[in-house]
Amino acid sequence: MQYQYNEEQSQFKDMLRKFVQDKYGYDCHLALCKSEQGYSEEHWQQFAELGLLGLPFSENVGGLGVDSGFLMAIAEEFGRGLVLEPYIATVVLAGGLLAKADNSDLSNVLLPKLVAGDLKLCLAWEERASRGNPLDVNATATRSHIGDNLLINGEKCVVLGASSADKLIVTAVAEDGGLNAYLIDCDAVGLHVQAQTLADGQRAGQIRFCNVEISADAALFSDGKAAATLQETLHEALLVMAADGLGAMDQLLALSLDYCKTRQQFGVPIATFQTLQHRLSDMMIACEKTRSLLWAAFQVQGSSEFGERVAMLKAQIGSAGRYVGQQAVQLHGGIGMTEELSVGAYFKRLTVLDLLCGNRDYQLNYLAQRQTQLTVDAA
Amino acid sequence: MQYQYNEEQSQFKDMLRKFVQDKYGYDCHLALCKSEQGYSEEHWQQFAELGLLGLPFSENVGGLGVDSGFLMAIAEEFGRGLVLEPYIATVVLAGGLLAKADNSDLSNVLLPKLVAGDLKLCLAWEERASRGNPLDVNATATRSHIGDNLLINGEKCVVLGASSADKLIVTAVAEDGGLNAYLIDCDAVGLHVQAQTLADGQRAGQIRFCNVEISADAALFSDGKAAATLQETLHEALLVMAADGLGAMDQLLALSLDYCKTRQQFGVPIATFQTLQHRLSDMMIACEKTRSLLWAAFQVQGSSEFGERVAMLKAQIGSAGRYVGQQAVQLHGGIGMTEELSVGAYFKRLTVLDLLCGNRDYQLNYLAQRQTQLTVDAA
Amino acid sequence: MLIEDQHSVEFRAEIRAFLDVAPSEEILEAGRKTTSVFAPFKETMAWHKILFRQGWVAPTWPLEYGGTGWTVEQRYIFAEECNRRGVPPLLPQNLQMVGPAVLGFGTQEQKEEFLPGMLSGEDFWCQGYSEPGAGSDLAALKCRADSDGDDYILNGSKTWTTYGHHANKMFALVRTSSAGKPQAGITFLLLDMNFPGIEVRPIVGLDGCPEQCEVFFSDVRVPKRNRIGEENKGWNVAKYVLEFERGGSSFGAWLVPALEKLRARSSLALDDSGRSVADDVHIQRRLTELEIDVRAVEHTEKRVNANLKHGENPGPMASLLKIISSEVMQKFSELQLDIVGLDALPLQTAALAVGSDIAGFGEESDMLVMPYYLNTRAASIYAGSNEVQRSLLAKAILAS
Amino acid sequence: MLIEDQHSVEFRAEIRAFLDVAPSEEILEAGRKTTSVFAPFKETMAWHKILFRQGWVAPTWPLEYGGTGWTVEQRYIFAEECNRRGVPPLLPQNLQMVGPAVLGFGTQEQKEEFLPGMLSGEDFWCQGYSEPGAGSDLAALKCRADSDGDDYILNGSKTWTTYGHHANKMFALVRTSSAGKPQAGITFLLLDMNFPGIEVRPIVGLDGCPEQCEVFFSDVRVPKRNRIGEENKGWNVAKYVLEFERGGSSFGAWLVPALEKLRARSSLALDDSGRSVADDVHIQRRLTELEIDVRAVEHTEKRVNANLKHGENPGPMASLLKIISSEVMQKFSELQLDIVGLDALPLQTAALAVGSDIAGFGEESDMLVMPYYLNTRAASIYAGSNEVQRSLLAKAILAS
Repeated sequence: MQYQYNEEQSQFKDMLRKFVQDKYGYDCHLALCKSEQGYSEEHWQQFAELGLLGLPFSENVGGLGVDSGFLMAIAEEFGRGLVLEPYIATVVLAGGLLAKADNSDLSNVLLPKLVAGDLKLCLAWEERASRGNPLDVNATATRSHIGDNLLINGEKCVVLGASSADKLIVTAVAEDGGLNAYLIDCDAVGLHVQAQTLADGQRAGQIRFCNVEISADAALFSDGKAAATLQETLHEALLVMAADGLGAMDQLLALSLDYCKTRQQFGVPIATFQTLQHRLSDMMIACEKTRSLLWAAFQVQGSSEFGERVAMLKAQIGSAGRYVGQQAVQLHGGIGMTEELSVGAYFKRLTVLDLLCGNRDYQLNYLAQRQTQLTVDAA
Repeated sequence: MQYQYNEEQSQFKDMLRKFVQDKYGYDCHLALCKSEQGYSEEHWQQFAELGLLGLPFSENVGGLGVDSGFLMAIAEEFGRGLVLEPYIATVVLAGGLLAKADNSDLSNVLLPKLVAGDLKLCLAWEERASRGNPLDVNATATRSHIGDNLLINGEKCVVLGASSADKLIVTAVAEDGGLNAYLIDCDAVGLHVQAQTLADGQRAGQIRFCNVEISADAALFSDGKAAATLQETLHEALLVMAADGLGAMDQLLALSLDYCKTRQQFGVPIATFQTLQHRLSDMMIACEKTRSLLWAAFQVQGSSEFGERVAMLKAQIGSAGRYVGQQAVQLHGGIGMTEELSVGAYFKRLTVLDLLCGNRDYQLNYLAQRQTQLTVDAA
Repeated sequence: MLIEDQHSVEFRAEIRAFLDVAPSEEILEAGRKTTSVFAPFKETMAWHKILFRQGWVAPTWPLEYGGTGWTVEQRYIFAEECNRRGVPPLLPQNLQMVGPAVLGFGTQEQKEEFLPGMLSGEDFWCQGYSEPGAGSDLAALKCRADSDGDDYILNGSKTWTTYGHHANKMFALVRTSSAGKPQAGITFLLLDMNFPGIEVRPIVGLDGCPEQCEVFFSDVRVPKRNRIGEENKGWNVAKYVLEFERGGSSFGAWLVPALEKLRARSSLALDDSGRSVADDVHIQRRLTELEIDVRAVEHTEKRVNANLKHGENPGPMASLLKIISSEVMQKFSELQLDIVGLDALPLQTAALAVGSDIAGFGEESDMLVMPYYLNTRAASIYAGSNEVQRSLLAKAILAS
Repeated sequence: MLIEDQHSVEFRAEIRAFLDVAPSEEILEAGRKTTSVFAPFKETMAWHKILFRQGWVAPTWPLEYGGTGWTVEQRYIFAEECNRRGVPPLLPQNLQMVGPAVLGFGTQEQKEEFLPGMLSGEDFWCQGYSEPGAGSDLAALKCRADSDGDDYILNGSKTWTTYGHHANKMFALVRTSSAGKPQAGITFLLLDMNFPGIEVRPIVGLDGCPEQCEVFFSDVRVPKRNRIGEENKGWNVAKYVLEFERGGSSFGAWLVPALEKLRARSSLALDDSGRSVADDVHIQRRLTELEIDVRAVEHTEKRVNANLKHGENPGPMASLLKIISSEVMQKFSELQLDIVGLDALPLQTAALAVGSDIAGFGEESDMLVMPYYLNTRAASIYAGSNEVQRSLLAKAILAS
């Protein structure tokens, strides 16, 4: 059972840490937060050069075909470095679903571009009413008057990477009642993207589809396995997002330890106060429990237990990330409440992560329902 | 708005505290716990002499007809002194319901005896499946073959004071589907009481009714208001029980403060450790929040808000009592885990209180349902 | 409110009638767009002036200096009605911080010079207490005032000065001596923000807005007649101010209607099917648990207020109230975040400005949720961190 | 267990086959009636002896002294299967406390004299560490051993000696010098409980049962050849023992099946209508939350075990595991109490004795719930209180 990065993954991770440290100071993060685009195209091209954009994809589309451990390693370092580029949106979410699609005409054309850094995608799946459930979809794909064309209608919210994407994949209910996913150009008629800057600086978009007309071969799936594949893709993405969160948590703990050792109050470093010592211990415990559940989920990727362990992991990162974020701010006092230090930026990143892709509440309900299902199955 | 005992109540409370301190050492508590009967008949007679048994009842049955503030005062001191006599079972629960019954033939005969200390009662309402809800009753009262007689069938669990009671009041569903309550002699044929010693030393009983035959005039209610009156009686009892719990919590805090000031570890009193200081503060906060909710409930007794505030109070005493009890044991360390100190006895009293008469879960559900009802009513 | 006497009923009606008409649309917008304990400056000061003209601006002040003569219960009713109407809470600096200092320790001349402007809102006073190296540990402050004839010469800096960039006056604790205990050499001074040598630098908070400031002093000349109380005895003045407001808190008056609004928000339809977040029993449960905490704060506050009348000193209960109200506020902000969910994620600073014509995503009230959550983390830090309060509380109960 | 290799599958089958037949009814009853970390004495020692005969009693010991030579994973599998079968956990004193001390610091003679009895279960060793004034602060111990020729003369007392009233041997830390640092003058001694001058007094716990003891020494003569390690160096022996077991913990192997049983209990019908506690979504939610904590313990343990193999030292992770396992155990005991509800209230000490013919109320397993809840409060007190563990953890991470 693998419980830590293997040698190859570790080397890769160390390389990335150095890369992020070199390219990404907190100043750089702040500047990108406030920029029009919200990320750096130059960084994106460097990702392509480093091969980061092709990691999970097969070699025939220009990828490296390595396992999720490498994606976790990237995400940990991106979380630790407050990286803002839409990596997870493009590579893990949209790219991940595309790579599993039946429609190889699309994936064989698009993935090489994605890997080369010439194409950005996003995945529009979440709706206000879905509250984290990817299968609870109101958007529709109905037959248009013209040939086999389809009309997409509906609304998707907080679509990560929407403002930078060239094309998007949207989930919608087809006329037969089954879920499917469709590829659409972001400049299609009837498609309205309102760009959003999330609290942590990440860019997203609110997308409205008003009779967006697409051809039938824009459908990613043909045999009704869209739902399962979407679910699987999201589970993989959650694994990677959790690694991002863990990187942020680790860094918050490190910053807090440093601050407590140097900050003086009442004539002594605040690290000498027992209450704060125990708080730091609890922050470390929160990090370590999360790390254990991260590896526990990684181990069973591809098996029937994966969804359950990912849900546990996401619920854990929701509460642990909230705890570590809040306590890091508290330990830093007033200065932790400002833009002057990076502490607040990590806190906000963890806050956003908690609410994205099914918050703690959703994951706990998902787990309880699975348990009930197990009981029914057993009876 | 009354937020503390008034002068008369305070004097009464001081008198009781002295009485309990004189009569009830921890040794006495332990001895009674281990005795056959589980309480002292001599104490009971002293209660009668002090007028404690008649406090809430009207003067025409020999009572004093004073308000619940006096019952709260008694209970606080009984909680603080670990008193084991079945006061709440007899006076507040069974006596309280009897005093509100339609059947004045019964109450006029029985209450004077109760006040004089010559009669002990208990109220058998709780069933395993009811999980705290007094209106969720499986026991039945059906017509017998003989005259207007009734047959009682069913099972009641953890009936406080069952083993000391001369008569009991049982709640059961009548043939018309309505709830009623019936008075039964404890030595009736078909009635099986299995005496129980609860974890805190209190006595109770598991009662099985197998075709227990009673006459129709043993019914306490005639006009269908049994359910509301039962609910009201339980709410009043919960107010008093919460005061008992608060007395225990206050005493646990006092014991913990004393212990932390005197106990030495690592060469200093453990009260100098910041973590323990903050723990003590949190225990105090738990006590004070409970006290505020106690008075908030007391103020609205008799109004439509009473049930809601009592439910809040019981939920609060469930969690606060658990917290204070657990932390008091933790602060005392190993010795807190033994019979040698009274700390564990208070901890157990609070543990039992939490589970009796609707635990925290039940109260929170009750509150949520009331809220939903309010929303429906408003719409 | 259950069994309110006739006098209270009439008082409440009078307040309500006034509140129905007095605040402008902008003032109400500022009330809605309050994302921390400090409401938007301009509109809040406009409201301050309206209340001043009504004679209701300073319920806690002595009647002869512009107070209202209301009982503690009436003050609570006033606070309840203000919260229900949604007017912005007044900024506490003039009326609850510097005012009491001048009332308690000022000379007759100082009272005449400074109180009218505080009361009317002509002046806005900011606080100069904390320094980069002296937050929860105020006694460690270093900002120095050297005697020079009739003046002090001020050098150093202050931080966490709320709305320093809006203020025309400042009250500050400065070091006039380093002899004796750290608290002993501190003096309480009043400053004009336009004294030469003062520089203000706003600090951007987690929500992207400047609310706090750093204030730098280089050879700022302050007349000695601006000193409140004796030289080196400023600590006593600051302590007095802290105690002044004790027992008059009305945080529950804010929390109870806020919880009602949150319940209403949770019942909004998510889509055409009419589903709402309130259908989720776990959200219901958290609302119920929060309500118990809210009621505990409300009734603890009322209990302390009621018992104060009987001549008791709140003592450690002041620390207790600080802890439980800040923590319930934080719990509230978290539940609000979870209920609003994704709609809370975009940070919409521009749309949140009072009078902004920028349309935001979603409901206006949803835009407030994230800034409020972020800003509310400060509640356990400012005014004596909750760690400091817990230590004070422990000290008090261990001593008794 | 998901992707278990063939070797592990065969190993598991072998263990299971043995466990199917080896334990007697009484032993299994004792396993069921275990209400703390210490299982009923008599039956547990009987099981100890059966495992000894099988050669499996001491998986953590070196092969040449009676160990099994199993890998860490195999030990975990063994623990899992023992928990699933419900045999009582072995008492740790012989095998995990005194055994390692003798293995690590004993002379050849001492090993030959003492190890066989520990291993076989002929002897039961109790621990004499804590004293009334020295609990979490062991260095403060006062129980004195004065040199007298070939003997020490022992005076003082020990407390929290688990099953002292059942033991025929004791290992103790005693003070042989008061010079230098408090830890410096401590010596590790082996005693016979029938040495003249030893008196044992059982202490009644919250569940009404005696599990711990006080032990008093008056002029007890202990031969110096019973000393383990050097005089005044007993602290090193004790520390070595603490570290011995690190990284081999298998608490998750107990928790996972316990949680399964609790789920099953929550699904039992409450009445004829078939309703069960598990219908309550809030109970479901708590079970789910508990499972996450349980899995976090399980995988943290496995992670530490796996990484130990790679040559890492668990370091602060030992403290972390102590904290999270004791806290999840306490959380488990609370949820169990809330699920069983009223049926848990009667304390049925007599019915709980192994082999008792007293019928209790309700299901046997329900009777265990209250004693287990009460006894489990000790988990955050013993073996270094959780406060001490949190301080150790902080020290480690602040130093790094």
